[in-house]
Amino acid sequence: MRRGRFTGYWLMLPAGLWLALFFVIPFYSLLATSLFDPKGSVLTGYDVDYRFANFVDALDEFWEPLFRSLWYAAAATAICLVLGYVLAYAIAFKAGRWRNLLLVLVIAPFFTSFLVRTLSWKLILADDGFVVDTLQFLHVLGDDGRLLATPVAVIAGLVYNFLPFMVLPLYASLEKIDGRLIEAASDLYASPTRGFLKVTLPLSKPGVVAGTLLTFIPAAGDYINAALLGSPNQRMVGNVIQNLFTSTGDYATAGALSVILMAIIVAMVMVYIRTAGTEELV
Amino acid sequence: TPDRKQDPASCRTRDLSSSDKRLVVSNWPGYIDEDDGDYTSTLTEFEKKTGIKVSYTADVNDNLEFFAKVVNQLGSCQSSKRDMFVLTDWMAARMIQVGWIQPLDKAKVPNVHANLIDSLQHVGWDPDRTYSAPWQSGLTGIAYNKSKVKEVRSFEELLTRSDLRGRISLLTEMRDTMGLIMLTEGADPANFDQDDWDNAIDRLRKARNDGQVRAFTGNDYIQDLSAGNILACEAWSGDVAAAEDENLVFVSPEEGQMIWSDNMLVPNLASHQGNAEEWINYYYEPEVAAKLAAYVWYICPVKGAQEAMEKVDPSLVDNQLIFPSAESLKTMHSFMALEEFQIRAYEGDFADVIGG
Amino acid sequence: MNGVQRAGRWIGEHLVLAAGLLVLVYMFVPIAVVMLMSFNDNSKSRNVYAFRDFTWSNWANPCRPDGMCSAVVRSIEIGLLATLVATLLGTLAAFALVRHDFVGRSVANTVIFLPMASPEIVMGSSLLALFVAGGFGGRLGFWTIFIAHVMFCLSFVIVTVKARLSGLDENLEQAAMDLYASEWTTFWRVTFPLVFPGIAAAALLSFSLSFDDFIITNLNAGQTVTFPMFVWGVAQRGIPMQVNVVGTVMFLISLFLVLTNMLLTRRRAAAS
Amino acid sequence: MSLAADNGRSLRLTALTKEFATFTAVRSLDLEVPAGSFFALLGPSGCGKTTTLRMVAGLEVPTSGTIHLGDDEITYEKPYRRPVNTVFQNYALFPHLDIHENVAFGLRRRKVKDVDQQVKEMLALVELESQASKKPPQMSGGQQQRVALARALINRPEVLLLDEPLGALDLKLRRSMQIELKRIQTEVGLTFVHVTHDQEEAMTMADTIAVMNGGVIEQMGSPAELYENPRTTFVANFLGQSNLVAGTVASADGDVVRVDMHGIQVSIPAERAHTRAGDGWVGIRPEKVLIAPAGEPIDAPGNHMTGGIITDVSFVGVSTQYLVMMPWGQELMSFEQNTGRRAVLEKGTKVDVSWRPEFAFLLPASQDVNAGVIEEA
Amino acid sequence: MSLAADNGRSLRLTALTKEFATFTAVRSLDLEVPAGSFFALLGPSGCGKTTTLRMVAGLEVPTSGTIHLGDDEITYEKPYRRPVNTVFQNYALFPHLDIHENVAFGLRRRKVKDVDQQVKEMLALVELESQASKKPPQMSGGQQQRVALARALINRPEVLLLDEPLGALDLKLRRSMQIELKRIQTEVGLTFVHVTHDQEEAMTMADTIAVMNGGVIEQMGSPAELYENPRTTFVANFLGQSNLVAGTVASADGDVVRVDMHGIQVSIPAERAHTRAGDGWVGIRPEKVLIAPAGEPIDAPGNHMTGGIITDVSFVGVSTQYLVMMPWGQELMSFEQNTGRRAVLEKGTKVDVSWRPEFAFLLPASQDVNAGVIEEA
Ligand SMILES: Nc1ncnc2c1ncn2[C@@H]1O[C@H](COP(=O)(O)OP(=O)(O)OP(=O)(O)O)[C@@H](O)[C@H]1O
Ligand SMILES: Nc1ncnc2c1ncn2[C@@H]1O[C@H](COP(=O)(O)OP(=O)(O)OP(=O)(O)O)[C@@H](O)[C@H]1O
Ligand SMILES: NCCCCNCCCN
Ligand SMILES: [Mg+2]
Ligand SMILES: [Mg+2]
Repeated sequence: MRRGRFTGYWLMLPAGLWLALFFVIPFYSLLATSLFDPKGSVLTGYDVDYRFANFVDALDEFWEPLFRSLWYAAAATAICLVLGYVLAYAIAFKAGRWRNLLLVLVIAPFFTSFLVRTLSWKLILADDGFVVDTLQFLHVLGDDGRLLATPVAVIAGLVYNFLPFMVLPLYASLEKIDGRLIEAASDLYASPTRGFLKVTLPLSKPGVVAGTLLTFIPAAGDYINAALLGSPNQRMVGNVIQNLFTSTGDYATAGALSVILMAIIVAMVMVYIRTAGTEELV
Repeated sequence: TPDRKQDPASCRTRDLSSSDKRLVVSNWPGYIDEDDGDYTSTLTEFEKKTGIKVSYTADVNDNLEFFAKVVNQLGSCQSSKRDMFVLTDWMAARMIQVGWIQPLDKAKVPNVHANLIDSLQHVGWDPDRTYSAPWQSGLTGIAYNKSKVKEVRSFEELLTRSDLRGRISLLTEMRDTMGLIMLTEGADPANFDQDDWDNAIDRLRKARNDGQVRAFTGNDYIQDLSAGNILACEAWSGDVAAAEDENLVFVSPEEGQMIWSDNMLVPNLASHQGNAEEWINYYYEPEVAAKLAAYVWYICPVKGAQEAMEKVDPSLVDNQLIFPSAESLKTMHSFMALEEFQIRAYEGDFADVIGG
Repeated sequence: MNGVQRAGRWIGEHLVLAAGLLVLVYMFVPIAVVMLMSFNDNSKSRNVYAFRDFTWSNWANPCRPDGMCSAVVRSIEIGLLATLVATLLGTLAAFALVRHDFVGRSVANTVIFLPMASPEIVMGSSLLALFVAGGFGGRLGFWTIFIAHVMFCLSFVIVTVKARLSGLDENLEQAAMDLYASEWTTFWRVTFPLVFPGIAAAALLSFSLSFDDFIITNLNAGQTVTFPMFVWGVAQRGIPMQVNVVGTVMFLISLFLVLTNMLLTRRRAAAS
Repeated sequence: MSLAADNGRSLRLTALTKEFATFTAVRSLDLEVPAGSFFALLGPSGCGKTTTLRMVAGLEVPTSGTIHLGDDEITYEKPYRRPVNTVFQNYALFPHLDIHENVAFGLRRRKVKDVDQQVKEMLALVELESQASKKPPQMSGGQQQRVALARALINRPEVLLLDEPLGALDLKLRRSMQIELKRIQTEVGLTFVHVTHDQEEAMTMADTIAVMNGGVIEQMGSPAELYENPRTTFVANFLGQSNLVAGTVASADGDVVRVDMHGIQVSIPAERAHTRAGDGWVGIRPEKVLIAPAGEPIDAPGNHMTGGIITDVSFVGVSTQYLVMMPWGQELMSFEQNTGRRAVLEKGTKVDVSWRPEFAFLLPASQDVNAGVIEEA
Repeated sequence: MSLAADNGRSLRLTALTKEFATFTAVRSLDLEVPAGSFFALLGPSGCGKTTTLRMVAGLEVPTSGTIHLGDDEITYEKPYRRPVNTVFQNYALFPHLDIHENVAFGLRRRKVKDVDQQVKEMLALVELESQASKKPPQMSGGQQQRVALARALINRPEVLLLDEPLGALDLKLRRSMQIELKRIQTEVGLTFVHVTHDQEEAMTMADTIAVMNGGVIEQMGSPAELYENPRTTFVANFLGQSNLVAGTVASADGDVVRVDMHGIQVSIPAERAHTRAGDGWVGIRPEKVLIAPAGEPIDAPGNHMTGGIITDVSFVGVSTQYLVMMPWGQELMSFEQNTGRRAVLEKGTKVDVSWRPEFAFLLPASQDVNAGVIEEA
């Protein structure tokens, strides 16, 4: 900690101002939007009407995609956790001098646009594509079975797209674990499995918490995967909000739905962090 | 939020056409011919003839989506960065009504008034074609992939056949989709009441919930159809032919089909209105119109084009998709004109089904 | 130890690594497809979901699709500018948070975490709501995208630089002061070079996030088209294969930059 | 409280070898550690101590050779199946578990009953009953060290391995922990194998010391044996300090080897003469080298030498260390207790030097006179 | 090579105090360090050594008091404007600069010419010429330590501060670095202020030692002075070890104080008696306590006591440390050089004990007999 009583404020000021102006205030703006009179339209304009019923209406009408978003996101997060853990663990403990290279490979896909990659999944999972044919041949899928336009494809897309956000924090916390602790566990009669469960896993908890949050939250708000890989029956809340804002122009409901989504997520995150017992995030 | 109505008389800019030979056009995909080997497109010929450099983008996929793209600009008298876009009747009507569209200079588009087919000359929302000129008309029906599925004859089949389950798509254009469903349900899209509507929307919801519908699309259905992800779908008449895939077939459903026109519009603050008018006038020359129609396979709104087609491609002179006969016109339905409040209610119902 | 035991041990030791690599392979399948499709000749068909014929022409004429290259350029411009600003502001803030104790520090820490904890659709739409309410609805475009990108990159920059900075031994700065370096010189000669890898990582992350963003951008872009928006647009009318060329090139460039950097540092370390 | 298994078994390493990719860390090592002994493994950094311990613990697989506990071979046994526990150099306490759970860890893994009671008793042994619910990072170095010990001891291993458990402590604390450790070993009666590179620590604590160098054992024996009769220059220099003076064997009969050392005849008892012909190093420990101002009598009848000059004086309270330049140009170290009988001598004083021949030892000249003297490169 | 400024100035701390939020780390400290001396600041962990040094370096602002260099006050001078340099405890070498640039850092900041030549010379002084292009993390601890020293020395500071520069090294290496450091100080002739909590280090290296405890200086003087005549129990126990035996002053005249100690009369020279009436602690260093099997003569005329029994024997090669239980129930420490004149005595042997009265010292009974004896809580 330094002397210079005001330096801290000066340094914080530009970023703080930026976030206040373009993150905090917009959020208020959104709150206001969510209380618009829904009788307005994009053409005629909207009035702030403090219409709290918007929330009820939005929930009533869109509880299904909302719920679906949460469950897809949860499923995707769980799968990401398993896959991400394996990868992060392998990089942290087994990759030796290839560690840095593998880490680079984890973020490299970011540079091939998110959309391009998701479209490429559409090609891979196509009804007449190789993957579906193989699965049909193996009788994992029925003869008219398919992957696209099913929850499987949407969740797979979410898993794929948010995996790096799981791997990186997991890696960061695994890498900090002192290898001798694991040896100490095996010295104290813990089989590799027990050692993992009793030492490695608990010690990587900060990474698990940060990773699950960084995966779950964006996944719950995503709509690209549902739009490209799903069908109308897999619509997520993001699709609804996006549609309401753009096509339908129903700002009031869109705002209300956004606020609801945000509230649910904040609540879940708080409960989660409390139970996971990690205060210091990321 | 502010009111989005504008006055086209005040919300306009100086026309740069004479000094700045450029033109920015937004249109639907697959709606124009393209250079290919020896073939020179109408657009290239236009450029050659006039010296105007056309920047043509096929970024209209869906009327509402396009509306959303420009609402913030046009609604606050800002430039949409385009000199012309092509929208379907009802959307054109709406934009003209809120004052976002510039009137065309009659003197500069003589061909429109001379050659526009009679049936389109006096539409309710633009009685004198002051603001708009049809680009093409078209039909909404069914397309299917004949190599993968047996013939689909009716919309009913599309909505119910189990071998099509999860392999069909419908259009996000409310008037097309709801129109065809109403026909299936025995209602008249040109004149329906709330019950008819409710019936139809239930029908749609059911199809969706049953998993019959794989997607609601704009013009993008054609890729999925070609790729085999979709076996049959609601489709616009010209697209199938333009796709150049012999397995794809367009059918007029037994219940009837929807007819519509897409209209060229010059938005407020367009800086090349003169060039846009030159473009409109050019495409109303029968030879040009015939050449275009031969390529896109949509209904040609230009008188004399049928005759001109003799020279372009004689086999198409009697093509019902391009030059429908009087009796086939009778099987075609258009969608009732809606008041703004109806639009919002119906679009809202429809959006809830397709988007939620 | 006999052969079987040896083999068993070997497999046991490499099983996790193999599984990890498999996950990595999963991450690269779509990229392989992108690369493959960049050589696809689909001029004969509307089907953009199948490999037809091999061609170099997509690579020979990468800018053929109207507006694609200008969208790529736009994305790079926004990416660079947003990265520059976000990295600058974020680094300052990270210094404030690690090195200075001030009232409101914990509030600041929370506010910084929030953008990472907000769904993009919410951030994008609230920003749009603000712009529209503020009368900027008609002026959406380059600058509104830039503002949004700086906003969501900031948090990631701050977190990344903070991590590096808190690992920095404060003794080093004191040593520099002890050796006649003023505060300013200390910063430029000692603190900055040592924190630089963190700043570089943050900048790289910023750029990738900005370049890749669609949801927030799409809502706030007005008539400006970035590369992801271009892709979204063309996805609806048949993707031109050149999009895959861009995807491949961006991927290879990033890989090349990072790898050469890695090799250089390794070689430099080995040389001395 | 005696934890020793009744059937205390000795630990036996036979031809144990560990080769890493580019480096042989342990080279055909043979070692027998008797049950119940406090055994110290002493050697410079990098000599292979940790590697040896890790092989015994099962954390490293030997390249060849065997490890036996009594009659059972455990060479390839999994670490978690060996009755062997380790106290790691930096303790390796589990930071997420409190002290109680750290100590209970091994018992819980083996599904032992009555864990809590045993943990309490063990914490009492290391005098940490009151700290049971603290987390390791909240404890001082010395406390952590005791937790690590308790965590290993509670499993009643047949062999307890300690890898420089005191290395990280400061000097004073280190001495007090040495006493503690010795007390506990005496109390529980287990076999301790204790790795250190602090020779004083090894000497005060161990029953047996093995001095290791470059992957092999140089010499093994009781502390006094090793100190008084080192067999190699390395041991002579590494375990304490030695004056090594060049000489030539003049004659060797049954009991005594006579050496000519710069013109002076010195006689070395046969059991301390590790060469019997040719050149050699005459070794003598600094505390055996007595000095007095020239001409004054010295209470060490034997090899009396004149002509020394004090070149360095270093006062450390209990004692003073002198360097004396001998006529043949070599500096000898002399250690002198500050009994106060005589004032500390000053630099430049002319002195006579003497030592009793029975304390000298003789090493072959072929050995490096500087082996085991630590110098930084 | 002499770096000392011709006008070597002494460092003077006057009533220096540092209060942290909740804690007074340094309490009205007065200290004068003569120019050119090797000054050691010795004290237990947390006593305020580092804080004092940091105030001198300008890295911490004193709460009150002043710091002078000769006649100039530098109390509030910026660190980079003081002719004072520091060798940090963990060296604080710049990891991104090579050795050459690390050493050149201070000169470059002051825009000195001819930097490269000076750096070369300095690296030669610390024997690291060949390592100039390495980065710090590639060097061993001992080498890093020398770089840190070179980096500070090259600036020819008037005062060089060393904060436990050897704390992280292992024992053997530490001894060799001590010699190195002393050599360099002698060679360059600068004022060194050296912080340590290793008393042996302080004694062998310093001209003057200040023993610090709880933020104040307990005693200051030459190593021999402090060792032989400690003024407090803390110094007696912290600097080496002491036997402190309870006694009562029987009489005190000019030269000598007579004390009754468990029925035995001991006479203590007046200059070593720090109380002249009432109860007190009679202190005697273990190397002054001579023992012999009961009845045998002891070469220490003076306080001869009988009836001791050896309770612990600890052999460390050069010497043996005995604990002798005295008839009054106290264990005395006795240190004996292993001259070999007599075999090491065994535990249980009955012994007589003696010391010369002139070596004893007397401390007030009010002082804590255990102050400075490190025990882990
Ligand atoms: N995994 C490994 N790969 C290659 N070499 C290794 C490995 N582990 C240890 N070594 C080498 O083997 C030698 C012996 O190492 P070891 O750790 O046993 O030494 P040590 O005697 O314990 O030293 P210290 O006193 O420093 O702890 C060293 O030279 C070390 O560099
Ligand atoms: N910034 C600070 N704030 C509060 N207390 C402090 C601060 N710095 C040091 N102290 C306290 O002041 C006391 C003296 O600390 P100092 O570091 O000077 O001790 P030291 O003698 O150098 O100890 P050591 O031998 O462990 O290095 C300690 O009790 C320490 O906890
Ligand atoms: N490929 C061109 C398709 C044009 C479709 N226009 C939309 C009509 C909506 N009823
Ligand atoms: Mg070791
Ligand atoms: Mg300190």
